[in-house]
Amino acid sequence: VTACGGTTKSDVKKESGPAASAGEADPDAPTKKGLTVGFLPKQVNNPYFTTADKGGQKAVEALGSTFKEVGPTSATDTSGQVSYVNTLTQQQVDAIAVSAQDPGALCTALKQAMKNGVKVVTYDSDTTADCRQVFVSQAGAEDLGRTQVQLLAEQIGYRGEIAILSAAQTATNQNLWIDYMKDELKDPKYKDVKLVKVAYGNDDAQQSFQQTQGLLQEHPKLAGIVSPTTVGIKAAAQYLSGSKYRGKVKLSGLGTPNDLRSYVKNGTVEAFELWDPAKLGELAGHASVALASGQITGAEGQTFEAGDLGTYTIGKDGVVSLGKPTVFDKDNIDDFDF
Amino acid sequence: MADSALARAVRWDTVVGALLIVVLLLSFGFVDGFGNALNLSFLIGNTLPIALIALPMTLLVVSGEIDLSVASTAGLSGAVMGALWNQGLPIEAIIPICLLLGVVCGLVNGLLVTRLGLPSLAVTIGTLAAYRGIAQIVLGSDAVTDFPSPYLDFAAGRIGDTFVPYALLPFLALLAVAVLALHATPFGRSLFATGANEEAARFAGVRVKRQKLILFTVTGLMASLTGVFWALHYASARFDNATGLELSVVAAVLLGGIDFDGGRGTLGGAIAGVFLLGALQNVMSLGDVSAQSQIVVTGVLLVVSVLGPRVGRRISVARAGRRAASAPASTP
Amino acid sequence: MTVTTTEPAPVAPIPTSGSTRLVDRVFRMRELAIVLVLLVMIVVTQLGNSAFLSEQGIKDLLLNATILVLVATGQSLVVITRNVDLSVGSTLGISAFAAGTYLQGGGHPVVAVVLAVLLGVGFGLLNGLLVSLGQVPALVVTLGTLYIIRGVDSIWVGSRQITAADLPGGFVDFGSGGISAVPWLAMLALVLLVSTAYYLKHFGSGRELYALGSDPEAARLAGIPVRRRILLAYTFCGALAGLAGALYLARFGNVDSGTGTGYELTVVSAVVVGGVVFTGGSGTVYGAALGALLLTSVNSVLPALGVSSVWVLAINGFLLILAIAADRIVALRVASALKKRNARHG
Amino acid sequence: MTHRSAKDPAPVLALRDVSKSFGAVRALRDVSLDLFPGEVHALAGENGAGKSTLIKTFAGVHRPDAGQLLLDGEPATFHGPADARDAGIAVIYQEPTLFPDLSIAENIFMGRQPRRSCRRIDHRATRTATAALMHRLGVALDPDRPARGLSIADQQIVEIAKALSFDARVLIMDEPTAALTGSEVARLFGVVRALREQGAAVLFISHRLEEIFRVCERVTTLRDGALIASEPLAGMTEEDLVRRMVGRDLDELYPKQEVEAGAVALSVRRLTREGVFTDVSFDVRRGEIVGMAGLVGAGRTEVARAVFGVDRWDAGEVEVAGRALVNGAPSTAMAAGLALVPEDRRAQGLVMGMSIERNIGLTGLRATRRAGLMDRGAERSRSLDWALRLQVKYARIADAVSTLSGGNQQKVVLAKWLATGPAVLIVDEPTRGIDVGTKAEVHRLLSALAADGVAVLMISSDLPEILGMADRVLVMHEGRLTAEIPRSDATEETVMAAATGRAAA
Ligand SMILES: Nc1ncnc2c1ncn2[C@@H]1O[C@H](COP(=O)(O)OP(=O)(O)OP(=O)(O)O)[C@@H](O)[C@H]1O
Ligand SMILES: Nc1ncnc2c1ncn2[C@@H]1O[C@H](COP(=O)(O)OP(=O)(O)OP(=O)(O)O)[C@@H](O)[C@H]1O
Ligand SMILES: [Mg+2]
Ligand SMILES: [Mg+2]
Repeated sequence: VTACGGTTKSDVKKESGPAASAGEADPDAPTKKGLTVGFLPKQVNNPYFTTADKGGQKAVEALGSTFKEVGPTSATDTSGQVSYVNTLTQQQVDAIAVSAQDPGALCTALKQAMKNGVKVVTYDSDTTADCRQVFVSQAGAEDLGRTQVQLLAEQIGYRGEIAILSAAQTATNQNLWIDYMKDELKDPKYKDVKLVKVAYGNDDAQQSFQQTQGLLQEHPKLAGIVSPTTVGIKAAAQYLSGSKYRGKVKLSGLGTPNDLRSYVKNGTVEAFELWDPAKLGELAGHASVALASGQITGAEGQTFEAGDLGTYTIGKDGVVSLGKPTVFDKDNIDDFDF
Repeated sequence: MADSALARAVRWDTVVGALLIVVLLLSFGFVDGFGNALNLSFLIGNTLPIALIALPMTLLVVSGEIDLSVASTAGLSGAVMGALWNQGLPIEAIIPICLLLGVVCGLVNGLLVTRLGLPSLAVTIGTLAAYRGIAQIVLGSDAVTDFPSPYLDFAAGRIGDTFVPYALLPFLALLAVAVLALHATPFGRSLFATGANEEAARFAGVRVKRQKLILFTVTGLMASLTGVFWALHYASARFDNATGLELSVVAAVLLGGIDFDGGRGTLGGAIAGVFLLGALQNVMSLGDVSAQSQIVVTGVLLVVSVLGPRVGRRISVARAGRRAASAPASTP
Repeated sequence: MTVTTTEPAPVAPIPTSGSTRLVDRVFRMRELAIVLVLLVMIVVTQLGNSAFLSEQGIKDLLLNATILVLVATGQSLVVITRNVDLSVGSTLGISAFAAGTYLQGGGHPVVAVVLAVLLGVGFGLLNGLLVSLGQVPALVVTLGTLYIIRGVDSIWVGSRQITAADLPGGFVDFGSGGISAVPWLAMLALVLLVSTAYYLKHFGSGRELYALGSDPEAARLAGIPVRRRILLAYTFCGALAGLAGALYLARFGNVDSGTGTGYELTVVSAVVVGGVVFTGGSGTVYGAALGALLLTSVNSVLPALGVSSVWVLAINGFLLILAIAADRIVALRVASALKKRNARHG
Repeated sequence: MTHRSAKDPAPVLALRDVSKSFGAVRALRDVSLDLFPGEVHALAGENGAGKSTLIKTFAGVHRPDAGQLLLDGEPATFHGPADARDAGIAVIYQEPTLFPDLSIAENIFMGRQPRRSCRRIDHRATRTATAALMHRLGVALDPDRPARGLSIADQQIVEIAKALSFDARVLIMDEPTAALTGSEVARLFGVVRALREQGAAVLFISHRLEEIFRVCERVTTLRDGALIASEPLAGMTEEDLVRRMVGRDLDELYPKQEVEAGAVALSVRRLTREGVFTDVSFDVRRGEIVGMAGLVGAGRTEVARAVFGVDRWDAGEVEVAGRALVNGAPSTAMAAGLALVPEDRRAQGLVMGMSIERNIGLTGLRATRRAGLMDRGAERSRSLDWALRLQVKYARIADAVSTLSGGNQQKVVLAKWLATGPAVLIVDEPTRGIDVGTKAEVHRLLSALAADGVAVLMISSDLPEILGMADRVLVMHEGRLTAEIPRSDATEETVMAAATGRAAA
């Protein structure tokens, strides 16, 4: 209780660390079969998540368990996602793999779930660490942030104005990457590169489209755009491709090969990167089953088998990292289909 | 008289009430995991925001107006709550400030509608964007989650192992107040008159503008209360909290048989509509019905909710007509 | 007994059409107000950023407005009859995807557009039939069909998406091409807009739409085929939403199950800003089109001025309120001026 | 039914044994009626007798439950108003049915506009034709003016113009004169006579019996939905007609009681609303009935609205029993004991979808309140009481007022306001559309109220009513009070002279 009698922020101490450590991990425990693993993406009908969840399904079913996918139809329907966590808890699934729309909103529900014996893995987008046991990260945020800048800087010859076209202002992972991008730009080799603006297209095709227009009108000398979101990069590519800026303004960021194939071929986009979402899902599936089998608890240093992907070690705060992203350009793009 | 008994039987708000009971009974019997206390408390907790806003919205719609900015007002008060919390203000001071903010938001809507005579639909589409925009300016990309746990527990917890969330109790009190206000006071009666014929109400001495101003203000207040509840219930204050909630409220209220032309409807119907949608969604999720199919079901329910009573009424009128035609001539 | 045997009072000569012109002018003035706001906005932006009115800039401005103009035109017809169609966003989304799927399979672009329009007509008919035959509130029915169409769309589309790569090059070029700064799409929209406006003003059935929005009961007594007219308005609205879907595909080259979500509010805003009254019976499609142009231009102007996108939403809302309030104040002023004028003339 | 001689032409339009019910209400029972070309036929009956229902059957609005409609002797079925229109039948309904957003010209020609090539509307021709019609009716209404904001009388004139524009074979008019003053009525009758000369059949409804005797040749009387008689008017007296309608002899029509006027109850001083009325001052004392006459558009209604507070005034003041009223606040006016029975019952007087009970109860929300909540019992007994006192004819008190006949709706409006027990009662066209029997009842009621010390201001376009009831007559002309005539001097001539502005104040 503070002096003025109210409860303020300083009264609430920050809890942290993963919710691991309840019970001991037994790395040699057999992989249980007949489990049910529920995947809860940010949004169903989203191709990225569909691909990821297919990977999850492959892993879960290969281990002899049952896979199910539920989720809201809108990527901003946080309360919808919360009710799905509740539903999965009710249905007594063994593990939930969730990509959180909001780092905080799911917490109460996820803690409820864990209290009811459900194991919780986050993938793609994390919650606060104490609301889940393991976070399967698509790649180190640092790697992603820095490599995107490197990729673009190379294309514009380390000289000129650049801008970022992000998703929602609240998107946790995008914001983290952007922080690393800004950090990377502090390196002297980027002294002629100037970040002029961060715009937000809210992962909406039309809004991203108009934001791109705005960027180019406001900064006619713009040399390149980084868009760390699949929707944003696609909309920006479509606009550039139909405008006089095609080929002149470089575009890079995170996108899927299928989305951007034609733009790579018509010269709008030179190179971009992404991890393989299917593998991300696969890893999340393995992590879920490993948790539910008691092979891991989410503590740092534990290891588990992830089928073809190999063996993974849990890092600090219960984070498992998929690895470095793949760079796609016109030479290799036809080798991928997702 | 027989025809009116029939007509009353097909009154939609009673039908929705009955439907709600049927759905609940069937779900208790046949849906795994529905009947346990935890699930019911989830159901109620997740439906409360809609129900809270539906209370003043019903009154507003009965008086012939609408407020689409409620979700944005809720978002704004959540955002302000988060921002002030980050500033280090005590939560006991923040909540009243947020509620006051809601009053101001409602007042702005009300003044624009009553002083300038603008259509409320247009005004509140405008403030829908404006309030949400301000919320975005206030809180930016932050998500504030570290509210004090007694408050979080109150908003998300339940009484012991029962199905009753703590927050249900204040809601029931508010519901009682709203029901009395609409159905048992002169104020409520004049709302119906205003909604059905504003000019006639004015000629009967109803202070229409003042009445509407009060309603908009109360709606703002309740929306901000919902915003505070939302932020605590989900332990997350973001500028986009409760986005799109207005459509859910409108859908539920419409389902409850409230006529958007004004002058008709009951609070019982509206609240039954809210919980019917909530229960159906819960049941369908438990039954692994996909979100897409749930949308279709909601839509079909809405269409049926308006077609149903009309068809019913037509049948009953036709029957009564036939009976009257065959009856011997008599002077009433 | 007789009431009066006095000669009827001397009658003032019928006023000439002077005050018509005035009434007309008033309505035009409301539209003029929007044009003025638009011009001010564009000039200010141009001063702040000389690239704004470049050829590309103008083209973008027009292209952005085109789709909203089309849907708003259709919507105003429905609103004029004192109804509303909230399902336009869903219709747009599903027809865009249908056209895309067809093109993906190697179809002909013209057929694809026709397909989208037909799908729109189908949903328009459905709405129209439900509203006019059931005589039920349009708000509820179309909110219902909004959900139904969106749900069906999501189930059908799933996580599939159409990208520009799947579409014939000619179709995509049509979406962004044009004669210098004037895009093909804008020309198409303009032609449709002008002919709709002409129809509403100069054809009997067009006037009947206004009549029946003004007072449905009186319309029935005047022998206006109310149901047929409502059906017509909805069908037209659906057709334009379908067409808009096809154009969306051409313009953005990118359609998935979420396309057009929430579009109904934008459309309704445009119609309202354009002075089409929600209680029916008054307003013009030109007004609605101007409203659409205003709304989309705000979205282009703010980024071009370098306003952070954090502010865009709030500014949008304030502008919207400002537009309707200004419009209302002008209307009130003019009405009282008219009244005094009339009073003086006796 | 009396038979006509053989040389008469066949009826253009006829009903044979037609019955029509609304739920349990039998509005028409086996009614037959013939309309002959070149003849003006009156339809008489009390409120709720079924006149409007019969007309709507002719117009294709209602389909008869039983019986037949004959067009030129052939059985015909009208599926809707459009069918009747195409058969050459023009109808003026009891309640004006205009499109408020459209111009007068468009209102008149909706659906039948003059065309140019390619079926396009000829706007110029529409306007000219409207101007010509207005000229024929002798009114100065701008064809391009929107119908919104027209007074009831002007709306009625537009309705008449619309019906005339058809050049119909059959013209049916349901109380077209209820809102009109003498001069417009005279013009209308001129036009009706001209139509009759051209061979049109006319059906005319009015509760002003003298009008029936002025233009009609035959009269059909209905009572409780049943046909009483159909006969020539020649040789009949008003008493005969009333007996057929009511089934008994009627008491004196204007039962004015002599009351000693008391203290000033309503005092209006230099009241002005810009562009509408100017410098209006008058007093009404307790026990007095003050009539207010004037031509249509003179501004009487506007004065009443401002006094009551539904419109704001720009200058002047209003006092009730010595207390100044707040500008633009009906609720305080009501609290001070003022009541206004508005002229437009559909728009201002009633909430049509609400029950009779609640409509009457609406003015007593404060009075019937208990501990802040509604007292339903008190509300019901208050409503039942007043519905009974005004002889409202209804099936159940919980029925919507929209199911009542026009006259009965008017009675509900009166009941609603009398129930407040006002100290000052302003009635605007209180007997519009009320039948003779009830009219006498209303007048007796007003008299009794005055005798109880209520100050009554009676605005009416029915000159005999003003002359019969008023202690004093105020006359308005073009927004100014032009004369105040004591009962002893009030005659048609003096009032009309002041109303047309021929006599200086
Ligand atoms: N739509 C309706 N629904 C139910 N009852 C109706 C309806 N229309 C008329 N009635 C009833 O039918 C009867 C006849 O009504 P109608 O309007 O024909 O009377 P009217 O002779 O025109 O009376 P008035 O002189 O008052 O206009 C009344 O009892 C009335 O209540
Ligand atoms: N012929 C007309 N042309 C233009 N405006 C008119 C005309 N007649 C009436 N008005 C409008 O209506 C107002 C008068 O209203 P109203 O006709 O209700 O007066 P009134 O004296 O109460 O008439 P009544 O009671 O006979 O209908 C005027 O101020 C004027 O604005
Ligand atoms: Mg009648
Ligand atoms: Mg009047």
